[in-house]
Amino acid sequence: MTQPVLSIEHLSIDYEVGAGVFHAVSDVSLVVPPGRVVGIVGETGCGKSTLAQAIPRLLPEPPAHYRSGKIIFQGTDLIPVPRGKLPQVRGTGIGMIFQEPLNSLNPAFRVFDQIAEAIQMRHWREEGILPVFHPGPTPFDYTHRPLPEPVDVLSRPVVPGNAKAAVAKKVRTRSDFRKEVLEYLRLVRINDPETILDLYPHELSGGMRQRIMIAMALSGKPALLIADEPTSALDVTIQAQVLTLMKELIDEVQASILYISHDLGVVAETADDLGVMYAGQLVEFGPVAEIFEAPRHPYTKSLLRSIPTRYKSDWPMPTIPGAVPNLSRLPRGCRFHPRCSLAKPICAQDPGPVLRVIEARAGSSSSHQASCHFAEEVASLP
Amino acid sequence: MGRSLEDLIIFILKRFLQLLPVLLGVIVLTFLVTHVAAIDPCPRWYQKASLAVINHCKAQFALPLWTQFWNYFTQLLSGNWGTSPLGVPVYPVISAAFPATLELVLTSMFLMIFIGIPLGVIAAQFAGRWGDHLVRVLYLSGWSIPTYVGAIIAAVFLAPFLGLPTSGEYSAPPPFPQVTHMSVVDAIIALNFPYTIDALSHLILPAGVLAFIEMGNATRMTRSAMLEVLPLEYVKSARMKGLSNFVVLYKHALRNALITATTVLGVTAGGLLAGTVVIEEVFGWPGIGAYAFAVLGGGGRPDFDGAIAVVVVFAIGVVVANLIADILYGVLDPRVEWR
Amino acid sequence: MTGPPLLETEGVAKFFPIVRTVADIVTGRRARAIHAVDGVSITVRAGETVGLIGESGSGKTTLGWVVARLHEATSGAIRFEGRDILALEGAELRYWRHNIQVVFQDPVGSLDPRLTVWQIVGEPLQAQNQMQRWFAVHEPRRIRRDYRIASRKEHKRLTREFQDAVHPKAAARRKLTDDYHNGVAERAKLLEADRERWTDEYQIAVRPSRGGTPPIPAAERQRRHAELQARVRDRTTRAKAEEKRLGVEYRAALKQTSQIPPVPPPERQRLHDEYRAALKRGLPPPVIPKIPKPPRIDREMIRAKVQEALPLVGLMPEILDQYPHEFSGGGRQRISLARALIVNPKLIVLDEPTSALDVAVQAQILNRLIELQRERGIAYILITHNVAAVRFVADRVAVMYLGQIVELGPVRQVLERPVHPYTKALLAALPVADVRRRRTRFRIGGDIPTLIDPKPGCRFAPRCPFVEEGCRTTDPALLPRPGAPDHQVACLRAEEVADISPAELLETRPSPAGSTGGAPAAAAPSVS
Amino acid sequence: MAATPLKVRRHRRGSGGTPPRPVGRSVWRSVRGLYRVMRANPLTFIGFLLVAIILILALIVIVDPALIVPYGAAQNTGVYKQPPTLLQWPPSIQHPFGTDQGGLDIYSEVMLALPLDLGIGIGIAAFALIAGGALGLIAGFWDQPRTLGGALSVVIMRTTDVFLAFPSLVLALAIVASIGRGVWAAILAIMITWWPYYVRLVRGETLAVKHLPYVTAARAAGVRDTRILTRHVLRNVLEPVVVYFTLDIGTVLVTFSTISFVGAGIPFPGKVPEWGSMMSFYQQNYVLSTYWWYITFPAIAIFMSALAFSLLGDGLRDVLDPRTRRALAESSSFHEPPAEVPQPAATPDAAEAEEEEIEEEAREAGVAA
Repeated sequence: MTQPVLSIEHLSIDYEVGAGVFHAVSDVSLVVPPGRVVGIVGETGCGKSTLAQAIPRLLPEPPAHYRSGKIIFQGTDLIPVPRGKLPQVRGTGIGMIFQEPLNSLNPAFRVFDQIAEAIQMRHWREEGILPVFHPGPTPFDYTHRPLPEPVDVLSRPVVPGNAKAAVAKKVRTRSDFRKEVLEYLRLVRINDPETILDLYPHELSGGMRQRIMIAMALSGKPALLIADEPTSALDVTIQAQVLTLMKELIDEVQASILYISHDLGVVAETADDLGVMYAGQLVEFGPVAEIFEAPRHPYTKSLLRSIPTRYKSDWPMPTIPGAVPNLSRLPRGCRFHPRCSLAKPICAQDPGPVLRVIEARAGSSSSHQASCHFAEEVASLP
Repeated sequence: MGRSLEDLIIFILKRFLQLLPVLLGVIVLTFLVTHVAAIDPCPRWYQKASLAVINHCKAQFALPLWTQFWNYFTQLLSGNWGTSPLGVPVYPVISAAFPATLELVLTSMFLMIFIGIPLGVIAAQFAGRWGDHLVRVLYLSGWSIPTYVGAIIAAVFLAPFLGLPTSGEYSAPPPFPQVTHMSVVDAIIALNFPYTIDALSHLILPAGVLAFIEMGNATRMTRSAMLEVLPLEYVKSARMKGLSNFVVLYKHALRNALITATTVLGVTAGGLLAGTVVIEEVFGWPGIGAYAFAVLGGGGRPDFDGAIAVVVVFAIGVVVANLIADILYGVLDPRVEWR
Repeated sequence: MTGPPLLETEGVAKFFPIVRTVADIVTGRRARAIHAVDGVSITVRAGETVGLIGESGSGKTTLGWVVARLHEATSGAIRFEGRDILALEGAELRYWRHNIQVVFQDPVGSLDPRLTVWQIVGEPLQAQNQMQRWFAVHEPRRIRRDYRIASRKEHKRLTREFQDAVHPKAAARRKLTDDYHNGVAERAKLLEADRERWTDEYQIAVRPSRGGTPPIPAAERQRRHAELQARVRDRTTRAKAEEKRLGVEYRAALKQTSQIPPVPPPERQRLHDEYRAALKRGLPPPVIPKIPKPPRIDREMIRAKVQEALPLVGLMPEILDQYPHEFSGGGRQRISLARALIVNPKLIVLDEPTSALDVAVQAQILNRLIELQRERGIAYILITHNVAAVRFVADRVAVMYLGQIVELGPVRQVLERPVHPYTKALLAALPVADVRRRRTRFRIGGDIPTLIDPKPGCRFAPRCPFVEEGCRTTDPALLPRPGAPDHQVACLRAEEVADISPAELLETRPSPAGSTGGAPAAAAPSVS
Repeated sequence: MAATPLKVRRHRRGSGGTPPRPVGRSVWRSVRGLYRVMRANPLTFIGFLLVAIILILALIVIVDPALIVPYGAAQNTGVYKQPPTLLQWPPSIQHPFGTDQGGLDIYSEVMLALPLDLGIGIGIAAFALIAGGALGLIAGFWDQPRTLGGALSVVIMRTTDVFLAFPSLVLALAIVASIGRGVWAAILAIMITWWPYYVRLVRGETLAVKHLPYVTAARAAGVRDTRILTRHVLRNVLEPVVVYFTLDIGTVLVTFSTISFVGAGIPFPGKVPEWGSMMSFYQQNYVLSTYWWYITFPAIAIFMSALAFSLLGDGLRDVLDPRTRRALAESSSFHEPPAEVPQPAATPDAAEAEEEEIEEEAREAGVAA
């Protein structure tokens, strides 16, 4: 049994703003096992982005407030880590791909400088020039899934905290960095990396920028990669290109990935396990195939049903009545019950079982859970 | 993409071309103010001069407007900027005074950049908290103190306390030739160490006061530009590389914030130049500001030709500062195409 | 759906000029332009929905704005109910605007944050009330003015006729000259038409028909091209000869006219009297319709009307005094829709009405759109990049790429049996919520290129997997497919690629999620 | 400053068919709102208080100076209501700011100067706001090249550039020098140099607003240009301009006093005292390290009034500028929640049952079942 790269336990995050308290994330538990892709889907404002940014502690902390729970990364809880130590986790521990390719690259620096900077940070940490985040009691097992064809840049040297002196400090020239950056650009299938290197982000198209963002995140060789809607802002054909690239990289890189998206189609194509979020809660979690075949939460079911594949003659399209509740005034009981067609009186009183996802094992039925009183009935409905 | 060296040259040339109509406008406006709007100016301008001079002046004003403008315009362009009522030619005086003012302004700009901008970053970093409030009170105070009050406080109360001199460029006339008319530079050229220190000690107080008073713009601009930049995703993605907070703030965020902040340079230059009028007078600095105070101020020695020259020189100074800001913006922001 | 065309565009183009700077003029760089929309012809009938689908930079939004007269077209013609709307200006344009309304993409930006719901929704009502009052006053005036202009024309015509009658020789000479010039122009037109027809014929001919006939070999193709060129050359020579003949005939006829005798004085007098009488009779006076001037609409009436309109889009009438920021994205888009509906337009341009919304809300809005169309017979132009929305709402769909329509046809035909490679790519690119069919590779590479002064040739050629040499040089025309006249495609190899399904642009593999976690997937493609 | 959050709440509550709340509660809410704003932005609040105090003092001096000016009420007649008995005396209980050699009570002089200085500051800034604002609106709204409006716009902007090239103090001095000394000359001089900033600002804002979708929507509805200008553009441009105006009052005050100080303004001692000329007079005629109170108190008066407006304006800018607002929200739990969280509804009311809340929510969302 391998230790999960990331396990979130009962995490609750509030935003305390002038007008009140917004429960952005409530009691979410989930596990990212090594080498697996965990997808999270949900509508706007369901807390998925908050969750993504909460893991590397990117949320600005006065309005955001970690009310309870743990974010255990490689065996260590990140919430009590002081701010000054967070850079040790970021980059080499957790990498992140952002949604807006327009904004996620610094407009004032060339592509080369931005990627080289990330590589530099990794080298310094590997060589012990900068402190390394203590990886925790059990080192992560990188041989979980054999590489189909080992790629040189990705053979990540494991640097335990006490082996600093073992690595020789090496002086790197600009051309060394150039070589390394080029390798990463080739990794993300950029055709003409030598030219791209010296360009500024605004001279590149959205798809190209997102590839560079991916290269940048990978160049830190993170153990966990968080992809926050990496393709949502792109055009359809470009999205397909980046999506297939992501999937190829998933196979090559072997990093564990947390993949956030609002698009069911996208997660269906990428994720191994899937979590569905609604109004700050994780309402269903399980292997992606099972969720698509037999959803156990009414919300997931109606979400799947409202994927529009109809013509005008099939009017009307099925919808979920009502609107997503305001996160500062959540309904009592199950948060979905005011919109649920299967709601019974108990749903307005009792929120239903909270998911206790410790480890989702592929194929085992116990790993598919839903936070609904009538999960079994929902699954058996047509 | 339009950012080669030739493009840069074209870019700068173009900015120069765009300058010309503004310069012409400056000259015309100065003419309007000094010739057309003036109500019986001769006795006032030439208070202490002889009757012959006043009559000559009156005759000049009696000429048709076009002739007046032509005379004025050709005089300006030819470098013959007239003489003061006491018979001193204006041009040499101004050309000697200009470097001194430049030295003062550049020094205070230097102080402003190296103190004001980091203060702006600090304010943005602690936005809404005490660090921010402190910085804001500081720059708003500078903003709210009239220059002369600042200068007087510094000269009368602060200077004795710090043991700094409050008048002139040097304590004693320098034994070396004043090549550039910039006190510190001249001393350095002459390799005269004690005089360098002496010149610096004379320079620091006026430059410091000027910088403190005009710092508001730079700090505020930096602060609001930083506030705009900090929530952007590229700052988060820089954090996600594992960079320290300092690098994220001063390399990634400030680099972009500065692009916006350069636009303030032009405005600041105007403020600094205007500030020299009072500062140089109070600190006895032999620059254009003091000259302007003398020829324009109510209690000084009125000097018609000198007044025109001073106003035009100040305006050109601001225009050139704006030009530099504009070019700097183009150079700093890679998104600007040099075309 | 059939019916008279409500809106017709003909070769509409919109270029955004890139401002020539001083340096450009000095360095002699010529003026460049962004070709946002480049020669689009499309028809919308009453009560139908035409979907415009394409990615960013396809010009779909620009086209929508041009049609609604929010951008000025660079060239081309737009007719609304048979009337040229590009000629409308000022108040006439503002009056006409009640016919077409627009729902904008950005649910936040399209509502003025400082106005309440009733003010926002009531704004078109108030403006159009003003315009109706203007129309009531100005329409009779316009008719009278037109009558005056027509009378003046009639006066001129009668004078000319009279002069021709009294000076038969001059009249004859002028008529001969006119005929000659007309004849030359007409022949030039015929020549141009022939040339165009043959080029089209050539294009269709080189494009082999469906049903398995092998593609035409290159040699044959070249032969046909040469044939075409010879034919055109031949035709041009013939046209030149004919022109010469016309000239000879014209000069001969001109000589003949000298024999025409002048009109005798009594006859002259009679003609003059007749002319006088005709002038006096003049044109029949126009019927000036009595247009009732509607009363000025006041605050209460606007509120009442808005209150009536809100339930149409699924909003509660009580929200009259709320501000836009109090609504979610879906609510704001409903307000936008109410604003468009309130003046009873015949056509609504829906510019990405649901792109900013979540799936569930999107479905609610789309349902409502169709319901409204059924109730009121409004026509829609639905501009979107969302295939699902177009599929559900549209009757016909036009696929746009870089300012041009590449495929146009009934929605089922285009989406189920797409012909143009770009349409196929677009459909293949959609992520499918099917866990068992995961895609590994997408065969459309490259980025969407710039629209600044595009080169000739098919604009999709640089990315097209089926590209061949001719595609890079010849502009494909939007031509109907054989056997399906309402399905038009702009592709030189349309019939060759027609049977390739979109899925063939992908490679799929079985889901690894179904298998146990450790198994390696199919070998990933090599790096670079 | 308190306006934004309060406005939001009022509209929310007064709508959607919910019955109006009791007055007491709304007062309590505004007090709480004020407190929140103050806590989040104490500097702005201090600025607000200072401005209020200064305005009230000025008003008192205008209405009846005798209320707070013991020694100078009838000064312009040359007769003191109560002439000071001590000459050249440092601050004391009778003369909190001291007296000068000529027998003037400095406290009274400083107070008497308040309405004039304040009036000049506000008046000149207001003139610049109106003149520059109007030109900026025109230049920004009708800027299509090759039209009459476009040509006008170019002329306006070039003229503005020329005026902006002069440091306002220097041009003002030149004007004063050419038309003579005096309060009107000084006022005119600043007026002429002050408006170009507003042209720039308003034009920039107008250009930004003009291309927003709601303006296009109004055009599509057939609304005429002039009405779009007043109804949509002007309203949305006003806010940043008024903020700048507040900030500017302080700057005008300081510049005017500088002009006076340089000797181009109002002569002192004369009919009406003015801070700048007071200081100029004392500075030229006395040794300030000995008679420090001559100059200290007028200086403090200028400083405090300028600072008050600057604090208020600078703070308002932060509150109203959406760009800085977002950053502030993230760093100081102010106003707006981060992007992901939906707009805050009203403060949750503990008294109301949650079910009711949900119903109201649905009503507010305006979605019919």
